[in-house]
Amino acid sequence: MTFASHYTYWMTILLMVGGLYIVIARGNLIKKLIGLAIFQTSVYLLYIAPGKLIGGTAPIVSEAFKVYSNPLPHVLILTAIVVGVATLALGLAIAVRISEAYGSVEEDEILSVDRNEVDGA
Amino acid sequence: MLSAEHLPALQVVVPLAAAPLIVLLRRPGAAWAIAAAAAAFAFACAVMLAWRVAAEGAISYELGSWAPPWGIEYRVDALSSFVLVLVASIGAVAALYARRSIAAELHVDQHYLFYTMFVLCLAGLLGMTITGDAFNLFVFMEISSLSMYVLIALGSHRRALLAGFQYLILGTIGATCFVIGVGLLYLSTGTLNIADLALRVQEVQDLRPVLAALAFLTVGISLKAALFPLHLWLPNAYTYAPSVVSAFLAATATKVSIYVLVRFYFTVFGEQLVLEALPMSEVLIGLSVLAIVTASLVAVFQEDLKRMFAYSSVAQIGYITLGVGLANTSGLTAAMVHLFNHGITKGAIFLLLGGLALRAGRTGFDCAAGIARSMPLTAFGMVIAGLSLIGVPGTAGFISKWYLVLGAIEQGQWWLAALVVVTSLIAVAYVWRLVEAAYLTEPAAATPQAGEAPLSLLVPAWVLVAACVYFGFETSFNVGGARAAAEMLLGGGP
Amino acid sequence: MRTEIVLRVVGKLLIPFMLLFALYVQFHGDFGPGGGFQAGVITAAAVIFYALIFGLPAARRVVPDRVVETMVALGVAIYLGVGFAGLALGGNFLDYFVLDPNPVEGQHRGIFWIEIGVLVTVTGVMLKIFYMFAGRGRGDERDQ
Amino acid sequence: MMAALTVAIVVQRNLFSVVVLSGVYSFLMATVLVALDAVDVAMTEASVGAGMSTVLLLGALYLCGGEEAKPMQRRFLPLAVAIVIVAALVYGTFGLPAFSDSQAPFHTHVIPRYLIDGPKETGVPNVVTAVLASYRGFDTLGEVVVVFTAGIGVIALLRPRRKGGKEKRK
Repeated sequence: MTFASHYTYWMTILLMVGGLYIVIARGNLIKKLIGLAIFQTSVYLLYIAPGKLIGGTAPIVSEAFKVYSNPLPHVLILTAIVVGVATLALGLAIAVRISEAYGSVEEDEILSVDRNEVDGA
Repeated sequence: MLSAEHLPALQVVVPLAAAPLIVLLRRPGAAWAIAAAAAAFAFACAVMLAWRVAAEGAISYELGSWAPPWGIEYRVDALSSFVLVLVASIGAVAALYARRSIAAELHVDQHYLFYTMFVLCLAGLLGMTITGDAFNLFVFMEISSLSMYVLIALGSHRRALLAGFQYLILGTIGATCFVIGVGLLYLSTGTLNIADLALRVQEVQDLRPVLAALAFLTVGISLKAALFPLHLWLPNAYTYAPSVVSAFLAATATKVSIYVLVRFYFTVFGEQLVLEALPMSEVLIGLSVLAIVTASLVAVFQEDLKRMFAYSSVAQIGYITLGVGLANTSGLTAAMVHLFNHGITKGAIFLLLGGLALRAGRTGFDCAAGIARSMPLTAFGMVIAGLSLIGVPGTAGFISKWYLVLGAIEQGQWWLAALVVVTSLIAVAYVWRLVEAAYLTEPAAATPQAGEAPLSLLVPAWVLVAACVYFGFETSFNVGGARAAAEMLLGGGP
Repeated sequence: MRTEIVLRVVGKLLIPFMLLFALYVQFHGDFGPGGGFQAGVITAAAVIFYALIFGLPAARRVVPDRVVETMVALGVAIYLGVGFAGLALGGNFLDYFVLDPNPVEGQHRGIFWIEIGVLVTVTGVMLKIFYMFAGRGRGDERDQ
Repeated sequence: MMAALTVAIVVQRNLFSVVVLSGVYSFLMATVLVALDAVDVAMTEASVGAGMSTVLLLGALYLCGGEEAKPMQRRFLPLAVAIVIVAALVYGTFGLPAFSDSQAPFHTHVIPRYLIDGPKETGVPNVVTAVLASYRGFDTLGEVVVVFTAGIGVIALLRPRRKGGKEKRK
């Protein structure tokens, strides 16, 4: 095991954690969604990077090539990308509604608005 | 042309096909009719499948006629057919109930959108249960979750939006963790088919990626299942969602996630790997105990009925995972039985609360004051379901607690058995608060004196209440099914 | 609305090419990278581009909301239809082999139709989401 | 490069620049994917991640306002979670096959049939398309339904509802 052989995994992990950190640590709803998107994107690398074979080509079969990269992860990740953008769209839609209802997309402010409401009632 | 051999596909595809149909027609009345028909069909399908599985053993269905592991396989065995029946029956009841409830809670323009989401959610949950492919499971998990986020956010209070958003964030993290877990498994075995995975995981030389996968799958699914301490999204979601959605989610969504957890633990990894390589049993039992105690205590101090029963759900999920953690036949049977019984009990409670919400506008404890007089059937139904929640003999809840205690004693864990009994007393405390409010409190003068909930709400709710009592006496279906499932899981291999 | 002549001319010139490219991606997916999903996004992008240059109402006239919503559902229906066709012809669900006497030809046909389904739904959804977000902003402006 | 961008996104507080940065991030990701031979995925990521998501995010920013407030004080918890996850993942990766190891299980199981028989059985030389549309066609159906769900969900959430009916919808 060398550093190079697992380099891709570790880069993936770095991205993953960066994304997750944004989601948990940030209070802005939209920024949370961006973090979430990065978190999901990093998973793409986890699947696809190991499927690459040095000297291989894209999995489009023809006479000229013998070695191909693994196509199955590509298929799975296509699905995952779609899921990611679907989630993003829905999340943004809810965020827009929240900003209309509360006048803010900061988690702290929204919670304090709610708390005041309870106290006032 | 649609012969019985295609039932596994139709089980999921018919509700799925209902969704675009509803959007194309766009008429509120037609939307309800299609959704209800699809749900009823799914229920019939699930019952027939369960019957066939009991008679002939597991059924495998190859989608697109590609043999697994190349294509996607649907696999119905004792466990999944059992969960299918639960999900489909709650779906059918909720669909009946939705008509009146949604008419009151949502704008008429949104009705067809609501029913679209509802059938999608149903199809997603059924697909999660029936599939024999790990990645396909993820896809259907996303279908059900995305529709769930919307269903929750459609609640009338603006906090429903926040609840939906919270759930979206946590749910997506959970799903992504699940994908990471599946990815690690794929990298170390080269397959995605669950049955094939189960075989190949045993041959993997280096266990480290498998264990990491186990950890990620556990975290991911626990987030979805609202396993303590990852339950933070649940109380808000249940409280602010439209009533019928609360009932449907409480009765099915978390249950299906637990099913997935059990499936991965016992079918894919096998109990030796899960229980010996990592202290999963201890972790699960410890977390379950914490969940039961804290969530029950928190439930006692809630001011809103929906919220109270939401926390009670977290506690009840603790009972289920406790059974899973025990990992012997009685424990697993208890987990499966409780999965079923708690599904119908909570379903009944939330449906009845929906009636209250319709009449009183809210579900605070103050609204419940004196409802025994104005809404006798609702109040009585809630008491029976509450008794089942506690586990009083003669109700469904008793059966599951009974097996749980048996399972704990078999493991020699007397203190766990005692704990199950003691924590039931906490449940007595919160159910008693409801009884006190409903029967012993004079209705506040300010509360509008509304009559009984309409029949279209009461009938579906009482079907479930009746089921709570019925399954307290007649246990051959649920205990029998659960035992078959538990034996299959522990028998090793699918 | 926007009156920049350059934008309008360039836009008018570009949009047909974008649509053509989308078609290429759609039908060349068998041999090169591409397929229904990517083509759907490109098609939607062409309309969004149109909306950015000529304004949202203009785009809504060209591709009305109702059409978009129908497209959203229609694509899924086409896909499911292929699945049911497999059932009706005696195969399993989504079985393409039975779609034609020659199994390979049947596969081809199945893949072709489901890619169309994907294209229609993806285009519809992307457009719909864009309309929804963009339309929302306008409504608010008018209120203020 | 991508790592640097992620850090920038974490630090940057102006949401507009964050959105632009995440668009750049997506393009970089697409480039990396091309290098890894995943051309189909790269194309999707470029059009969806860099194109569509950015448009959506900008639209949402326009509606919600663009400046992020101060970060919250509780920094310990997220860091702890992050560290635990790094530990679990690094532990897991030690057992994974090395980069470009053609004997790894996921190159020897299942895949050969796709590559060898796929073109013959389906008549489609692009194996990704063949697997996507045929072998795992049901996944793709699920994918389309996910998109459909998102579309209908956005309609359900954002459709303007005016009680007075002044706002006429087209």
